[in-house]
Amino acid sequence: MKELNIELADILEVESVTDDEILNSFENWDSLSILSLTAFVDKNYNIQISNDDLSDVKTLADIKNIIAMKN
Amino acid sequence: MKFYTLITGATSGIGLKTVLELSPKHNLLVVGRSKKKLEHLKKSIGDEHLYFYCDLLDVDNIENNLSLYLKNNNALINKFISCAGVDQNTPAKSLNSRSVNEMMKINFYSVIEIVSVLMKFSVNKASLKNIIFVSSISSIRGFKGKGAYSASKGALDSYMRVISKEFAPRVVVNSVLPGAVHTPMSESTFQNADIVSHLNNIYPMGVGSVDKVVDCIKFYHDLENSWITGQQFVVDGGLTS
Amino acid sequence: MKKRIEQKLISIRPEFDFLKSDSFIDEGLLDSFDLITLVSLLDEEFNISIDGIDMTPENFSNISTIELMLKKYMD
Amino acid sequence: MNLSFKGKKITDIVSVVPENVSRFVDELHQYSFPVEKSLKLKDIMGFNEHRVAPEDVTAADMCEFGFNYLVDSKGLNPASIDALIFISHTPDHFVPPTSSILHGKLGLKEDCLCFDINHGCAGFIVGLQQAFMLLENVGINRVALLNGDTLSRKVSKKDRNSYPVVGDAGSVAIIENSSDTNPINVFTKNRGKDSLVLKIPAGGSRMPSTHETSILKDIGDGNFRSLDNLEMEGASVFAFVQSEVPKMVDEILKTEGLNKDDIDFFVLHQPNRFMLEKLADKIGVSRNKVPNNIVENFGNSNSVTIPINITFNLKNILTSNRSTKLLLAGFGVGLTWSGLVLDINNINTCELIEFKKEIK
Repeated sequence: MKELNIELADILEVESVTDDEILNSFENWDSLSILSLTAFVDKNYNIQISNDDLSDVKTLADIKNIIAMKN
Repeated sequence: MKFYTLITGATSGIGLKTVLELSPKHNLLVVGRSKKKLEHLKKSIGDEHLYFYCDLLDVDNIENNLSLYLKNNNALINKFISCAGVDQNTPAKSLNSRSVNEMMKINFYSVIEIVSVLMKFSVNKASLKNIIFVSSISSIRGFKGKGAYSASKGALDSYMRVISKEFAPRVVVNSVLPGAVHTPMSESTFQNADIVSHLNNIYPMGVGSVDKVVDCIKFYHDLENSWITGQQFVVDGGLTS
Repeated sequence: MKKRIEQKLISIRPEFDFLKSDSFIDEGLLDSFDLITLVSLLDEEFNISIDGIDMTPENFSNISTIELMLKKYMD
Repeated sequence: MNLSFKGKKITDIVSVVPENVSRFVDELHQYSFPVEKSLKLKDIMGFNEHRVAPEDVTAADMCEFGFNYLVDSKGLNPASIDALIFISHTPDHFVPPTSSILHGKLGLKEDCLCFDINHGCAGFIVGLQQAFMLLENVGINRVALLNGDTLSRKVSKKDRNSYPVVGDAGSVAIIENSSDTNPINVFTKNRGKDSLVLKIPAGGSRMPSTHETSILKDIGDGNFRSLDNLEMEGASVFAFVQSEVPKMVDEILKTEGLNKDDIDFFVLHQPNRFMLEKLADKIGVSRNKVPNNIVENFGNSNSVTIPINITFNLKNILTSNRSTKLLLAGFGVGLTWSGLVLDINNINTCELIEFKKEIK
C-alpha cells in the first residue's frame, strides 16, 4: 500500500510520510485531510472508513490495519 | 523552478487581453485549444512563456496532461486565472443534458480538474496563492436564453466560495463577473443592432469593453498578501446595482 | 461424425460434392480461406481448438482424413 | 538471441490513427467474391473496420503528429531527445532517410542520432531493442522510437484476403534510462532463408516499379494483385507463427523464471483474429489474456499494432500504481520473431489519438 503513503504526503503537503509517524504532529492533519484520505481509500480500495474507526488512529500504520481488517 | 501564472482561454477575448497585459511582467503558462493561435501568441509575446495545448472538453485527460506538462517544464503555478468559457443562447424549453454537459465541461468541470492538480503537493508544491475565475453576471441574475450558461457560472461561483474556505489562509479565491462586453464569444449578439441598442439602454454606463474587465482581473492578480477572498466582483457598468 | 463434417463442408461450398473428391485442396474444392472457415466451424461444432500446425492439405484431403485428425482432439 | 539490459523504461506511448474509418461492409463490392461468402469470414478473421489515411498523409506525418502531441500537451522537451529511430516499410522517400526529415520537422538538436529501420511486424520489439542498446552509451539518455506504416496503399483494394485487415497508423514511444534494476531480456530470431515469403516484389532495385508492375492480375483465387502489392504465402507464414511463437514464449518465460499465469497480458502483433485465437490456444493461455481486437477496430498496421494494442486496451491499467506484467511479441516480415517481458506501472502517457490534418 505504498500509494497510500504517497497520497497522504500529498494531502499533508510534505515530501513523504512513513507508516509510524504521528499524524497529529503534521500541521495539515485536520478534518479536511481526513476527508481527503477516506475519499481516496473509498475510491481505490472500495472500503469505507467511519469516524468511529478513526478515533484510535495515531499513524498511517493504524489506517492500513483498518483497511486490512475490512478487506 | 520558476513560478508561472496559468491562464486558460488565453487565445481570445478576455483571456487574450489578460495575457497581453500580464506578459511583460509575469511568466505565463498559456492554455489554449487552437495550436495555430498558440503559435501566433508565442510569436507576439515570446519564448519565455509556456504554451500548453489542451482541449478542456477532454476533461478526463486534464489531470494527467497538466501534471506531466508542469513536471517536464519544471514549472510551478502560483496564480491561476480561468478565462476559458463557452456561451450559448438556448431557451430552457430546448435544453437537454447533453448540450448542457458540454458547456459544464468547459465552464466548470475543467476548472475543478485544474484546481485539483494545482493543489497537489507532489505536482505544484504549496505554490498556489491566488485564483481568479472569470464568471458572469449571469451567475447572479437571470437573462432569457442563458439557462445552461447561468447554471455553469453559478456552479463556478458556488465552488469558488467553498474552496476560498478550504484553501485559506494560503490561497485567495475570487470571481470577476463581467456584464455584456464585446468579445469573439459574444460576437453573434453584437452583430444584432437591435440588441446592441437595447444593451446600451439597460447598461447605465453603456456596454462595456474587454479592457474594463481585464483591469479588474489585473488588479486582483497583482495584489499580494490580500485579505480579500471568496468574493464576487461585478464589472457591469451598474446594470445589477 | 462424417455426416457432421460433410454438412460443414457443404455450408462453405454448396456447389461441390465432397464425397466424390479425395483431395479437396489440390482439386480446388477449398481455398486457404475456406480452410480457415472450416476450421472455425469444426472448432465450434466439436468444441475443440484445432492446432494451426494441423491445417495441412494432407489433413484436409477428404472427409476421412479430417475425421482421423479430429479424433486426435476428442480423446 | 537473447540480449539482457538493465535500467530501461518506456515513459510514454502515443499511437496515432487516421480519422477516416473504412468499413468492410461498404467495401464488399470491391471484391470478386459472393457477398455472403465474404460475410462468413467477417467474424472469423475480424474483417470489420480499419483506418485508412488520406492520400497525402504518410507514416512519418502520423509519427510527427504524435510527437508534437507529447511536446504540446505533455511538455516533452524536444531538445532532450538524444536519438530518433524510425521504423517503417513505407518511408517518405528512398533518399533521404525519413528519420532525417523527421529530425528537422520535430526541431531536434544536432547532437542526436537518427536511424531508419526497414521492419514490419516485429518492428516495435526490434525498435525497443535498438533503443535499449543506444541507451547503454554514455551521452544517450532518451530515445524516441517512431513506428509507422501506410499499409493500405501497399495492398490491393481488390484483395479480399488482405485489404480488410490492414490499417494505417503511427506511434511514438519515449524510452529512457531508469534507476529500476530489474533486468529486461529481449529475444530475437531471424530466418532469412524464408525472407521472401512475405514481400512486395516490385519497387526496389531488384525489380523497379513500372507500368507493368502496377497492373492488377487475378492471382487464381479470385483476388487481384499487382507486383507493387504486398503478397505472402499465407499458409507458410501461418505455420511459421504457430510453430515458432509458442516456442519463443516458452523460452522467454523459462529465462525469466515465470509461469504463464504470472503474465497479466500477452500483447501480440495482430495479423488477424483467427491467427491470434489459434496462437493463444497453442501457447496455452486464456484468450482473455491475449487482447485481440485491433484488426477489427483499426486494422493491422505492421509494427504499430503493439503500441495501438497497449494504448487502446491497457491505458487505465498501465497508468495506475499497480505493476502490470506484459509479454510483448512481434512476428512476421523477415522472417523475424521477437519478444520480451516488461513490468509497467505509472506510465506517463498511454494514449491513442486521432490524426487531424487541419489544426484549428
